[in-house]
Amino acid sequence: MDDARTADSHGMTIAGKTFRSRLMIGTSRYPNQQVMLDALEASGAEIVTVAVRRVSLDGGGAGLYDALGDNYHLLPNTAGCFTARDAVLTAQLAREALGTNWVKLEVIGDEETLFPDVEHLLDAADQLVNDGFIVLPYCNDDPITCKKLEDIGCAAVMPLGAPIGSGMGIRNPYNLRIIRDQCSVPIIVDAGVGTASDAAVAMEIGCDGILLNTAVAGARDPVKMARAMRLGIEAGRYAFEAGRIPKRLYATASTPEDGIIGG
Amino acid sequence: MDDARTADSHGMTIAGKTFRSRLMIGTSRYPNQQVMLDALEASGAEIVTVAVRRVSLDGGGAGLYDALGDNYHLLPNTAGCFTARDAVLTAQLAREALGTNWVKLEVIGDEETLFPDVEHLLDAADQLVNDGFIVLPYCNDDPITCKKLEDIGCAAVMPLGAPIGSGMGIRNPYNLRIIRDQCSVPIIVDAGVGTASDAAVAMEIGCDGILLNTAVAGARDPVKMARAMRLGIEAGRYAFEAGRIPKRLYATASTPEDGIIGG
Amino acid sequence: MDDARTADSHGMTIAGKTFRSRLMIGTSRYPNQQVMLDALEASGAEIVTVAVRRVSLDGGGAGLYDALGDNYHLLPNTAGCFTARDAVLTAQLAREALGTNWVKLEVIGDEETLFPDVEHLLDAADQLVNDGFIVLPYCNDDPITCKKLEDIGCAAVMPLGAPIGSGMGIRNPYNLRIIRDQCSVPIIVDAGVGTASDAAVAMEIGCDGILLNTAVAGARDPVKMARAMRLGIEAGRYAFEAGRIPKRLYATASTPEDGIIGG
Amino acid sequence: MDDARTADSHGMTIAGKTFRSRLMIGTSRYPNQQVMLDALEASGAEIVTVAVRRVSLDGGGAGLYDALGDNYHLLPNTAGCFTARDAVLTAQLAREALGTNWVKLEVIGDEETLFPDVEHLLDAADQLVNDGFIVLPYCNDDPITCKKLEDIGCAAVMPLGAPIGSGMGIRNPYNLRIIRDQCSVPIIVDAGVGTASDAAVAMEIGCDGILLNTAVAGARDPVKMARAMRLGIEAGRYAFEAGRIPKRLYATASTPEDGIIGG
Amino acid sequence: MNGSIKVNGEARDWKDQSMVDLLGEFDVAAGQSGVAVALNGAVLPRDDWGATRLAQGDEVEIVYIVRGG
Amino acid sequence: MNGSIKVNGEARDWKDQSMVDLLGEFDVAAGQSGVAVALNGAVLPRDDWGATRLAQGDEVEIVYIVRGG
Amino acid sequence: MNGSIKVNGEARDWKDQSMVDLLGEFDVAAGQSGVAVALNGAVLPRDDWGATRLAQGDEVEIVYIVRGG
Amino acid sequence: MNGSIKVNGEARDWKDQSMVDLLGEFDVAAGQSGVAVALNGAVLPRDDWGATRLAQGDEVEIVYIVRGG
Repeated sequence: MDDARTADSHGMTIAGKTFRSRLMIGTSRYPNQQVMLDALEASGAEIVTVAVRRVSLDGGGAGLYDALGDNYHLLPNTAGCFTARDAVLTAQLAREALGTNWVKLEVIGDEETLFPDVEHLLDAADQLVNDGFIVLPYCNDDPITCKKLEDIGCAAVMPLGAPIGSGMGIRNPYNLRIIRDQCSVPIIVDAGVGTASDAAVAMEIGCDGILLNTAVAGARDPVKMARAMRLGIEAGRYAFEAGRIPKRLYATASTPEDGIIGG
Repeated sequence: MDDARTADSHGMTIAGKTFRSRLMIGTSRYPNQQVMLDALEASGAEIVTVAVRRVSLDGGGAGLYDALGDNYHLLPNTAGCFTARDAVLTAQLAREALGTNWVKLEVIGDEETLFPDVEHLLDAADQLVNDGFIVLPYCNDDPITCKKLEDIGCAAVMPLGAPIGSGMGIRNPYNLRIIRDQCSVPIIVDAGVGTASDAAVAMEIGCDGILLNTAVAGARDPVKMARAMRLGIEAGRYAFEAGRIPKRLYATASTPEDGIIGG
Repeated sequence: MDDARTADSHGMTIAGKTFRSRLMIGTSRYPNQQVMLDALEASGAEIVTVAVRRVSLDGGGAGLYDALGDNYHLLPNTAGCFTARDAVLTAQLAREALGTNWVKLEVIGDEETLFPDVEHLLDAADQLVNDGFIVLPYCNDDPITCKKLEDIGCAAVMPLGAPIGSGMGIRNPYNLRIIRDQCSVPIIVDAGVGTASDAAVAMEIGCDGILLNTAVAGARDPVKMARAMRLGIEAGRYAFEAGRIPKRLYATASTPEDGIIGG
Repeated sequence: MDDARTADSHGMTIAGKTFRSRLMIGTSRYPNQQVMLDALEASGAEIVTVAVRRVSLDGGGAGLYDALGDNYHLLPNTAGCFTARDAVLTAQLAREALGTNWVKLEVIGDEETLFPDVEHLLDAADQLVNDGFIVLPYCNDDPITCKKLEDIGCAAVMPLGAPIGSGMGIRNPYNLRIIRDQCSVPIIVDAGVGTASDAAVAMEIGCDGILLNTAVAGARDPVKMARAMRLGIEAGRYAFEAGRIPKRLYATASTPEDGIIGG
Repeated sequence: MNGSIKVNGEARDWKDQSMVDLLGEFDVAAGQSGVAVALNGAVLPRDDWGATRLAQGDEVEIVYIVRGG
Repeated sequence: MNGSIKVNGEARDWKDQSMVDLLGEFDVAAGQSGVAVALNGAVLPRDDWGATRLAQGDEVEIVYIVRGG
Repeated sequence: MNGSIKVNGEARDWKDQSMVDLLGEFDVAAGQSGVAVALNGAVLPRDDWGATRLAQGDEVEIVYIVRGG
Repeated sequence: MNGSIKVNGEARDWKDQSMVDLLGEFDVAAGQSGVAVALNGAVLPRDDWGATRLAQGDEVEIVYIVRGG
């Protein structure tokens, strides 16, 4: 795919850093660690997300950092935080633990939908930007909220396509198109992607990247699905850059019609 | 992509012949011949479609055969035929001209929609199968018609996703799924694909391949769109083989929830 | 609703006969006969469909005719016929039994999908039209087939919205719109309607009527659903006649913006 | 329709007040005042929305109140306000002008999309509830925001189906269903409805009412579209109460299959 | 005289009966509406029921109206 | 006495008028329904219109009901 | 000898020519690939082009491969 | 000296230990990467772990990197 990749004139640039892959992938819920490592490699992703959790009294846990730290940009999230206060402290601990000032900011409003709490999200984003973080906020597909996050100084916006882990795809492509029109920072569709065509659709709208986890980790064959996602994102991006034909209700012949036998 | 391709356990096998690429692409309506040649190469297709037309008194026309004959399997179509009689003669002339007994059978019922005439199509398919042809019929997405074409002995069925050149994508995925359930010959979605995600959707339903032309030839950058289609088909096929996660209305956390700070 | 009905400038005219209601409703699969009678009345339908079956040795069966004959136009169908021959004889027996030359022509191609067999359907329609029948053919949403049925002399075409009893609604509104453009006989959407909005959608496309059964008979409250369907059809028809606003991606203020406080 | 209406066991109850009609309709952008009055009557609505604006130096403006005050519940909106401060003062002025403590609260975040500013909306709603208002907030389809508005004490939530005046219908029915599950106050779909089937769809999801304006005022025949909307809402509500059949990919025969001729 | 006829696809003794006799066995009255009869693949108008005697090997279809969609 | 007041965002001469006087200039009758007034950012109940004299620098909003969605 | 033949739907003088002669007029070489010929509604294999003489009233179709979808 | 501290939300005996001592009980080595510590709601940089002695009532959070989405 190298020829293809280089042919992608843009790449994905966030906070001045350029990545060849437009996919960010999570590390959770794989059948086992080897499948995870194989899937991450097949996905072509350079950025993988991790979480921070309290050390349990029975110790353990250094393993993940050692397994991934050398090969990937580890992007810590603040999953599970319901308040700006918890999210900010979690981000600061993650920065200390990983030595990175990048954070995937999640402030959840409800355990059933895992939709973000917009008020707390904006508050936390503001605090973290002022504290020197590169903030990548998981948000809903509300254009107003996305614009505010951009104005606060977030390095990208990460609207959901559908609830986390739902696999429902891009439920409202219209809002994503409006966000694309109104925001100049990169748009990463976070959550909702269930299969390769969902990822392609997001890219064809003009989004810059995709963050996913369950769709790959929960597939019957995670490694094959990881490859499918990588290809789907590349396909959608090329289609976006290539400029598709307009949609028509009626047909237009592809084969010229002069000189037909019996014609 | 070689590793990827070999990882595709199936490939596409029609009439006992296996092709690495699941894409068949047309040769019409490109800005110029060089763009066509570059797009065909970028598409990865091994089968390209051509038409047969009356020689015009001002001669010319041998060019296409020379340009493509050595590198691609040329699949002649019967585009523009409105009767079984014209389609059969056109197929026989194509066989003589190209020395191939494969034919993309088109019998059109209406110039505005270019939808097939099912009665004439079944008649022509029957005559050509009995005359020793490998018949690939362009048909509508009617499961009954597809099953009849299979029973007649067609080597594949090629239901339309939407009118030729409309770029409307897969208008009725439900019918394609029913056809997938009921037919055992390969299913090639012919017509309607407008962008890469359309191709991916068709493959995720379980179709075996895609035939397209206008979506690539008419794109602002045909070569880039050709690459997008190649990747979209591979992405959709891998996703189909990988076994996607089920769709849910509500969320399921990807990050485990124990040990959350303040939790 | 009388004011409303008379306000409907068109009504539904088939074979020169005008009906106030655009709904045709089936008589099968209701919890019991009283619920059926109440649902038929609530639906406002003037045409109800019935079938003809062999008299069983244990007699019975005169009941239905007595219960409905006086209040409704009984439209016999040829449900369950798989050949033109069976369908024609069934139609002729129905004509003798009911003294009507109207028939809902069904020639089924497959028991799983209950999709029509287009070849046999066209053959049977031709025979019955020549035998003096008013033929209302249940067909698929293929514009070519619908046009042929019109040319044969059918009094209407009745394309399916989705498989019989599936409740999937109008799966391919694009084809219905094309059929609307190309046919001048009334278009009755037969099969697929699952709820009131499905019926409204069909009418908004410009279809002339709806034929349904399972959606009402199988609802938790068939009488209430019958009323819902009646209203949904009227709503969709008025909306079609009223001329809807165009769709826009962006907003247009409904409230004028001059004189806003603080503005 | 009286029998029908009384058959609707619920009606729409907001803040302890019950309305027979589930439709709220705006008064803006009609061709002229008589068409507006005829459309309002045809719609069956009991609640109509109005705005408050600065008196222009050339006087005038008492007309509307006189024309509508006796026959409808006038619901003032805060359209055009971009801050909580302006919205609160506008609501207080409307209360003084109309002698009602009901308000349709709008706090806009962007002139192009007219999407709400969630932060300011929540702030204004809180102030107005504490000031004794019955607050009906126009909000986005974010379940978290809707729940917060309910917890603040709003008498209903009014999520948008699509941008105001876009006529795009219900873009994300999934979110509305989640809001339906999570909120116990009435849900009024405000904005986006373009035609009768859109209104029916919203009601079938289980929403309690619809607020619209442009779809009627901008139709080619506003009076007929007003009737269509009234019927569409009733149709959708009855369908919701009737309990629709489940959706199936395959068919189920409506006509019993025993006793078929030749069977 | 021992032959047979076929009624609605099932064999039955031939008793040199008239169509009206046969219909009576199915509780179908002469000229009853909502019912129709086919004799050897062709519709037999109700006015001809009385005058019609059945012959050995005749195939009869007796149908009536039932619920349908 | 040459000062000014602000009415609906626009400067106007201050003539020591009462609110009722000012409203009259806008064809608004005393206590007219469908109209409301704010004085310096707070609603002024219609019952107080008569008793209210305007002071230099006062900011007045006079609004009425119009069509809206 | 004044008759005519029909080539690709258009009348042409008959000159008692061979098929190869006729094809020459269309710049088609003997046995050229990518081209096919039908004589009176049936395909004429390229090997028979040389041996075939045209008769008055013959209908000939000469086709070649073009771009198609 | 019988007081207590709180570690990851759970009470624990206070033994006048250093942070490094405490971390040792969780198999966390001094300066180990992938781990972070908060003391009374503020991050404690790894360089300060050694010099930090715990006081009665201190609240400590010890976190590490785990799989996440």
